[in-house]
Amino acid sequence: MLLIHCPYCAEERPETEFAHAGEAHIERSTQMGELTDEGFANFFFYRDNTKGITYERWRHIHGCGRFFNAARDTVSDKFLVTYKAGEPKPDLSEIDNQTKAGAKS
Amino acid sequence: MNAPVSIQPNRIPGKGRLSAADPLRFTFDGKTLPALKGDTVASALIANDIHLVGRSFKYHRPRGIVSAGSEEPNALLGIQRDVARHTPNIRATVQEVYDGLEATSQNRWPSLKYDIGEINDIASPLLSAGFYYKTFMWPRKAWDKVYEPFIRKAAGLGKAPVHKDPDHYSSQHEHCDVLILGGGIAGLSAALAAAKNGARVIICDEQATFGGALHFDSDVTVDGMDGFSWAQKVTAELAAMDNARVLLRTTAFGYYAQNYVALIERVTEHLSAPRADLPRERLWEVRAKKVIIATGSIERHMVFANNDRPGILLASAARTYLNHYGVGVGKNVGVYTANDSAYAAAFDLKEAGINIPAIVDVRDNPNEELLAKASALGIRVLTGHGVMAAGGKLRVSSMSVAPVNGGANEVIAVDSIIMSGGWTPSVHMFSQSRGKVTYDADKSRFVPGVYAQDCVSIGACNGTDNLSATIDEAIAAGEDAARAVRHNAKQSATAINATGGEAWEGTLIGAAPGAEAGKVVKAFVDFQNDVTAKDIRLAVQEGFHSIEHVKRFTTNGMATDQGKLSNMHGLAIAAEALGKDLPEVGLTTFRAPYTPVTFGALVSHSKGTLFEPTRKTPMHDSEVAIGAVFEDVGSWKRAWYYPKTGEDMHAAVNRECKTARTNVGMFDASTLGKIEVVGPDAAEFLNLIYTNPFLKLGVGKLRYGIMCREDGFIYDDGVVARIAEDRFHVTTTTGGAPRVLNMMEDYLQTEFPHMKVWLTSTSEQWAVIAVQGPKSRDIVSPFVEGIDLSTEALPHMSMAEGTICGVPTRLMRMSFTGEMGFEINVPADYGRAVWDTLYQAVEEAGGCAYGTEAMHVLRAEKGYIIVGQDTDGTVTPYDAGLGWAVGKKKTDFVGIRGLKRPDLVAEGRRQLVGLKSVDGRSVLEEGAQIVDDPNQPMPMKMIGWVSSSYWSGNAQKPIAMALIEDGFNLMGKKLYVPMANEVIEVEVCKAVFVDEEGGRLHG
Amino acid sequence: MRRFSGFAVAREAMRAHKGWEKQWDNPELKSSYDVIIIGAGGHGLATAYYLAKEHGITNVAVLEKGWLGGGNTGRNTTIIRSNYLFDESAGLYNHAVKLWEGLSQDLNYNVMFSQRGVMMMAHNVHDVQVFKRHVHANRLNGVDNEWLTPEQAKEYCPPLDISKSARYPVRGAALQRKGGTARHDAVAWGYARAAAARGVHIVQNCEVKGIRRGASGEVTGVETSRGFIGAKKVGVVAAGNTSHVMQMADVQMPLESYPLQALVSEPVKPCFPCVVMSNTVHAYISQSDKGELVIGAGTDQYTSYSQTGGLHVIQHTLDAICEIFPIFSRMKMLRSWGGIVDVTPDRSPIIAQTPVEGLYVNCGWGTGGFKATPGSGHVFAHTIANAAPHKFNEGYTMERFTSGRLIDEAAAAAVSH
Amino acid sequence: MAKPLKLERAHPLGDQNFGAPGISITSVRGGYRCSLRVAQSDISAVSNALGVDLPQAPKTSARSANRVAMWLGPDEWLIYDSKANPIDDLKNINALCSAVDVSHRNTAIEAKGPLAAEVINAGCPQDLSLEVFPVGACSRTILGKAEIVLYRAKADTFHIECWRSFAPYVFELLRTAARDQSALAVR
Ligand SMILES: Cc1cc2nc3c(=O)[nH]c(=O)nc-3n(C[C@H](O)[C@H](O)[C@H](O)COP(=O)(O)OP(=O)(O)OC[C@H]3O[C@@H](n4cnc5c(N)ncnc54)[C@H](O)[C@@H]3O)c2cc1C
Ligand SMILES: NC(=O)c1ccc[n+]([C@@H]2O[C@H](COP(=O)([O-])OP(=O)(O)OC[C@H]3O[C@@H](n4cnc5c(N)ncnc54)[C@H](O)[C@@H]3O)[C@@H](O)[C@H]2O)c1
Ligand SMILES: Cc1cc2nc3c(=O)[nH]c(=O)nc-3n(C[C@H](O)[C@H](O)[C@H](O)COP(=O)(O)O)c2cc1C
Ligand SMILES: [Zn+2]
Repeated sequence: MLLIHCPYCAEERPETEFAHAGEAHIERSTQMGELTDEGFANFFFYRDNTKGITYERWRHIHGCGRFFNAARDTVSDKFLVTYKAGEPKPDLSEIDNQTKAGAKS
Repeated sequence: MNAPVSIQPNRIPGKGRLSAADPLRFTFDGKTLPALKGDTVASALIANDIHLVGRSFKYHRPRGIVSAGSEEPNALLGIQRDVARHTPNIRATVQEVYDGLEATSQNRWPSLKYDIGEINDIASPLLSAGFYYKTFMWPRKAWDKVYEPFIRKAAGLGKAPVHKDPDHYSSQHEHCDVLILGGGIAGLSAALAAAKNGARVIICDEQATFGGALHFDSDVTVDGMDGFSWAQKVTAELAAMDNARVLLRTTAFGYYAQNYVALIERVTEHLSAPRADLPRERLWEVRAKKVIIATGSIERHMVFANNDRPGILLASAARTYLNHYGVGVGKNVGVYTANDSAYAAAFDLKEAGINIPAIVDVRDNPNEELLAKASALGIRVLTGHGVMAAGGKLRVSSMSVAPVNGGANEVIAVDSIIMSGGWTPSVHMFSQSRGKVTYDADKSRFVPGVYAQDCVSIGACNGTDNLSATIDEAIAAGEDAARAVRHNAKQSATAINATGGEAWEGTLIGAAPGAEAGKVVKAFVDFQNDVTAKDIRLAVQEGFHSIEHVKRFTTNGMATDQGKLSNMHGLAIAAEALGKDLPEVGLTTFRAPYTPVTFGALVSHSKGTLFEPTRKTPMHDSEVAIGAVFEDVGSWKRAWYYPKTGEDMHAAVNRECKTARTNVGMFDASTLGKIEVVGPDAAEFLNLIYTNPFLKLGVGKLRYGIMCREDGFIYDDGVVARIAEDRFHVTTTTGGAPRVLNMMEDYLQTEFPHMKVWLTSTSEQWAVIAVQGPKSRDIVSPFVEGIDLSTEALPHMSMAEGTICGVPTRLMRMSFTGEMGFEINVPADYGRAVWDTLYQAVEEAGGCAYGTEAMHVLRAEKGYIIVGQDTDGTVTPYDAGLGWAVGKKKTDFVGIRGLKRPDLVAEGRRQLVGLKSVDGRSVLEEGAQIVDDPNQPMPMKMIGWVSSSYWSGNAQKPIAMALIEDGFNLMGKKLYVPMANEVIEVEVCKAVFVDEEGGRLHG
Repeated sequence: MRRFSGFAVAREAMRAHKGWEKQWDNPELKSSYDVIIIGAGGHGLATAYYLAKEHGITNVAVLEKGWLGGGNTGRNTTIIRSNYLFDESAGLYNHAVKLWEGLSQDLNYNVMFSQRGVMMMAHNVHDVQVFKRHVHANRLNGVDNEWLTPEQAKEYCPPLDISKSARYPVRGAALQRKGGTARHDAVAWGYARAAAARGVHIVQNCEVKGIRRGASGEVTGVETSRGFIGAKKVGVVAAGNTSHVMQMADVQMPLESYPLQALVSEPVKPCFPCVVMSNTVHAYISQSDKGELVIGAGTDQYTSYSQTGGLHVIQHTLDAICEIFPIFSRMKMLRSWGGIVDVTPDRSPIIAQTPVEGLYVNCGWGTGGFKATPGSGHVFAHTIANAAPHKFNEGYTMERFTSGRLIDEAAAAAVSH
Repeated sequence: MAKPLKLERAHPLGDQNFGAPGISITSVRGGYRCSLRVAQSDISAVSNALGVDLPQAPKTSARSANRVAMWLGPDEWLIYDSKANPIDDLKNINALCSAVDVSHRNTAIEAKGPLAAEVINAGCPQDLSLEVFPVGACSRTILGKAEIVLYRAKADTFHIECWRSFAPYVFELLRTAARDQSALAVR
């Protein structure tokens, strides 16, 4: 069971309070009706499915109820950072190093 | 019950820590035997000079006890408290004896001593690793009938329980600063250091007493007392501290992400008459800020011919039996070793009066001091020698010894052999945490290398051999962990002084002399799965070069001990055969659980009524009282139908349907999802969520709405009521309630965050009573205040607030039956009382309550769809004949684009239509498939399927709805429903079977 | 290749098994092949085998980053069935079942295909409707699947609790008698051995790290941990890693990869005669030839390539198992593990050419592709050899996500595996 | 005409309670609740109307007389009042907010005694030590397979809110855990 930092509750909480909500930063067009078939398929079906650092959405569904975003390494399942919905992708260069430093040998 | 100790032939007076004053009895294969309190079944059996305890998996070879701990591969027994409390495959070395315990040996027939299956041992040349992949293929049919049943019969060890488990289990989430796995000297020292520095500490050990190696290591003194006593003192000290929790008989079995560690505590399995309220086991789900791994090390066996004979055990085990349990493993004990620790064991045994005919050491130059001590004790040591084979069958009787470099054999009579191939650090938990081990070539072992989580390994599991180094490492780990978490706590230094415990040198991994490549002997690597050194070599010979392949081809390490003894040996033999270094070949993956864990404990409370919440409406008990039969809908129980005496379902449903159409019916609709949508932008929001237009819906009006996903397929439907300009009461399907709310929240929070709207689930705030039928208004109106129920004031699809029976209501004029009707929402705590009041009136008027089945029939008579029954995730609003509900002028709504995709606008999609049976009698089966030509060959081209089908009492004929290719254009067409025994002819029609004009709705 | 048989075993038993040869070689890598298959799982190996056997294309390499069969093929609960609803699925999976029936003989390797029957439990009215829809469609598609009453279900599987008081009482079951299980490892090994015998190179510990493309975008070969290898046709059969591999050719996929866990109990004497699945309570169980209960859990909720998952997922599964089989409460979990399953939006696979010339992909089997192994390899080999689909995989394109012509069994039934 | 009925609120659990050494589990009858959503700009206006300052820090609550305002999310509160319906104070308020009466949607159970936290931890994965979950702390979370709102009224007293149809499950889980924990504590 993962431990997830909710940026709204400002606390780490157990995974079972959360619902994963797919890849983040996929914007719904404001001109939805105008999308091409390919454009729609890209929006709705195609995913990066990154092996490595992925940006994803979570909802603290059994907590504060908020949707938020996370950067997580899908190989180690480690969270690098979580941030509020609507905020831009964070700069991971620093965070990344910190987490790496955390792993001692 | 007072069996004299003297009849336990191997119990040595004055040795061990058990008291002769606490005698117990247990049975083994029906024979009653004496034991002492604190014994394990294994120590008690050995005390009674019983080594033969089971038969092996494949060859049915006689097997004895090998170890004194959870690494035991052989001594697996069935343990039975009573008929329903039978548990297979229990390790005798872990199970404590309680008075009256019943143990039985496994995998033998007719008896342990004479086992028919032994034929497999003779046939063993045929049964080499993976032999079954190569044979049993002809004739093909024989596999199902002959070969497989034969293989299966041979499979398995113990017998699965056949009764429902009468015990209960408990589980608990727990948090701490520092979790310490293992309570040997390392774990205890770390725990003390951490706890003294203010940390919330949990320490667990799988054994019944703390101390780890101190159970046997009589050379160690700590703080002036013998090691084991010190361990008990520290345990008591910790237990008395507020910030420390001490868990005995508690195995850490799983190390998951972010320091989430699962522990299993055995609560009652050592008690002879446990209190009924005590759970049998308790699962601890611990989230720790820091984890200290102090799991020690495990001694390895020696891989030589017939090393599996009963009476052959690990040296440290023999020492544990002696020093802790006061039991000698034999009277004449041979020693076979590559490591110093077996000397210590031999010395202890010798000093306890047991004859040691020889220590056979494969090494040429063992430690001088040890040799000197051996000679002082009069023990013969054969260095540079190996045991070429053990003699005896049901019990070892001799060892055949020869120089490693060749030479004559000497046969030495023994009644037991103790052995040590060195020690394997227990890196299981570390590896489970996804840490990477590194290879310590000097000592041929893997030790923790790169950490992946916030944990640290100390003591023997970290490859730290020296006792004082262990203690230093442990104290530092405890203090560091505490200080990292508790910056402000008062600091307190811990000092522990120990003597003894010099590092044991020497190691042998892989086959011992005499079992090398080319030797046709049975030298077991994995006892339980009957894997020999030769099997491993055969795997390599056949091209299985990855250690993971070797494991799977030979099953080495796949038994219930998960290779605690065998993995390193298997690896070394494979590496040798491959001509590679050990680390190049690598270890197989460590996985949870560390030792097998009871399903029931993992399930814990989640069984019976707690398996899942059972949701009931406020009116449930009243419905029970009038005889309702219930169906499961999601997690809800819904009244399905209300049979009167003598009625079957069909009769009850017919009556209910008829009554609702001709008189009045009452229906519990409380399970519908409800969402209150509030805010200045509420209408605009709903306009985006539903396909329908919502901006112009007047206050007090209702509208049926369809909701799609972006892909254009129907997701849910329901009725939306506008309570005020900025407030809507939205209903969803019963099953759809949570996902619809989630989807709305998603759009609101992430796509349309500018909108000023809030969503609140009110599903359970309101109990909902539908009163439907020509008399519905007459029934309801006497109880209503503040609402004019006339059609003029409250027409179909409108609502008003007022009171009913004196409690507030949102009263909606609407219908899912096609009759005039009302859906009465009242605050849920009043639901039952209002229901009861109305029900009395309904009954007096000759009406009745109807259930979900009648509701389904009534709505089908009108062609109203049920999302999830007449639609699945492949049906668009257009397919369902609900194109009118899609706002054509809207520039956006969820699903707008998906609906326009080529396949969704293509000709010939399956469309929802009505079906009549041409014979006027046949009620189609729901799910039945429809074809154009019933005489075509298989596979047939199916053009549709029946989604809903009922006998309609009101229409006096069968009615059905179906999704059929191009259905809207097939009105009047004859199609066919081929059943297993007949073909039913049907005709496509409009999906309205009663009151096509809809006049009845308006009363 | 020396044939396996009872006689061969007996002969070898007489001479300490000295005569067994390698089941497959570790061949010298060539600089190029006609076809490269990425991924030596069951599907990739089967593809190579059928390329050689059915299409005479033997200059084939199967490149595997780890050890062959170590992906989902080596970690699945081995349930085999074909009682799917849609024509496309029924066609494909039933094709596979027919191949399974002769597979041991065809490969000369006993894959222990055990047609012990797969029973899917219906726990509520909706389940009954859905399953009956399957039974009817299957009958007209020539796929065996029959409806059982609760009593008949209990007779077929005695440990089942059919008491009315259960939280979700059993309302019946759909039984496919031809369904069952097979020994997962033997499937990979059998295909590897048979393919190798026909000249296919199986190259383990060889990770594909790039896909090289020519001037007009066509595939020219792959970069690997052992250097560049040329090929005009490359088939990606990398299961959970498909998105990652396809990214190397700049192709984004409609896939997400999730952890899927499974577990085995300690081995016990035979006590469970068939395969039981329950989608309502989420449980899958059978007993292996060795005696363990093999139990499948659900996917974890987040995407991951870690081959592990959370304990709570395992717990939920065991809740369900003990709910339908209360007698198993005292049994013990011996080992648990995870795989990485690649899931398409409609839960059906993609077996098709890609927009990149010469690049083919076979993926998206999600939680249920083991059962398809022979069929999948067979039609994929056909697709690669002819640059055109076999009739059984015509619908399994990527384009369906643009056109909307999905094959959505899950939407139609909420059934996995 | 309406019959003059005097309907009583029916508690979904009736009168259940359970006690064992160290722990009691009691169903809490009646009570009023309001699910409150308020725009940042209007928090003080709504606080004034309610007579309790809406707390703005996660996991905190504010209390006045019979009324507790629990922070559930950044713009969400659960107002619980044992005597009067808070919705009545918000009926005519002119503020950007959503106040929805959920008095009957939720029901409450009280867990009291030195073992209370451990009993709740049988199903709740949060850290309930006083340090991390002090008196006055509140949170929406889960208990086994149900969602609850947990509020620590005193060091040894928790007020647990759940939706009414989950109440039998929640109560039974707490009762079972109470039996176990109590038995384990006096081993
Ligand atoms: C726990 C679990 C239970 C399941 N239960 C069932 C079941 O009961 N019934 C059923 O039908 N199905 C089941 N499945 C699904 C089934 O296992 C898979 O669909 C099937 O095995 C996929 O086979 P494959 O050959 O495509 O993939 P895999 O066996 O995963 O093979 C893919 C191979 O590609 C290799 N690879 C990946 N990337 C590279 C690269 N860059 N270079 C080289 N090689 C690479 C991998 O190492 C791997 O060996 C289950 C899956 C899991 C995880
Ligand atoms: N001198 C040497 O070369 C040498 C070699 C090996 C052992 N030893 C002796 O071993 C001891 C080392 O101390 P230590 O504390 O590191 O190890 P230890 O073996 O004394 O203690 C480890 C403890 O961890 C427990 N344990 C292991 N896995 C567990 C799990 N998953 N869950 C719960 N409990 C688990 C064991 O029951 C054991 O009590 C010393 O007493 C030392 O003398 C010495
Ligand atoms: C059908 C099946 C049966 C298995 N039976 C056993 C078993 O009896 N003992 C065992 O240790 N592992 C068993 N395993 C699990 C494997 O040991 C291993 O965990 C799995 O192949 C995944 O590999 P990994 O754990 O090395 O990642 C079995 C796996 C499968 C798929
Ligand atoms: Zn939160």
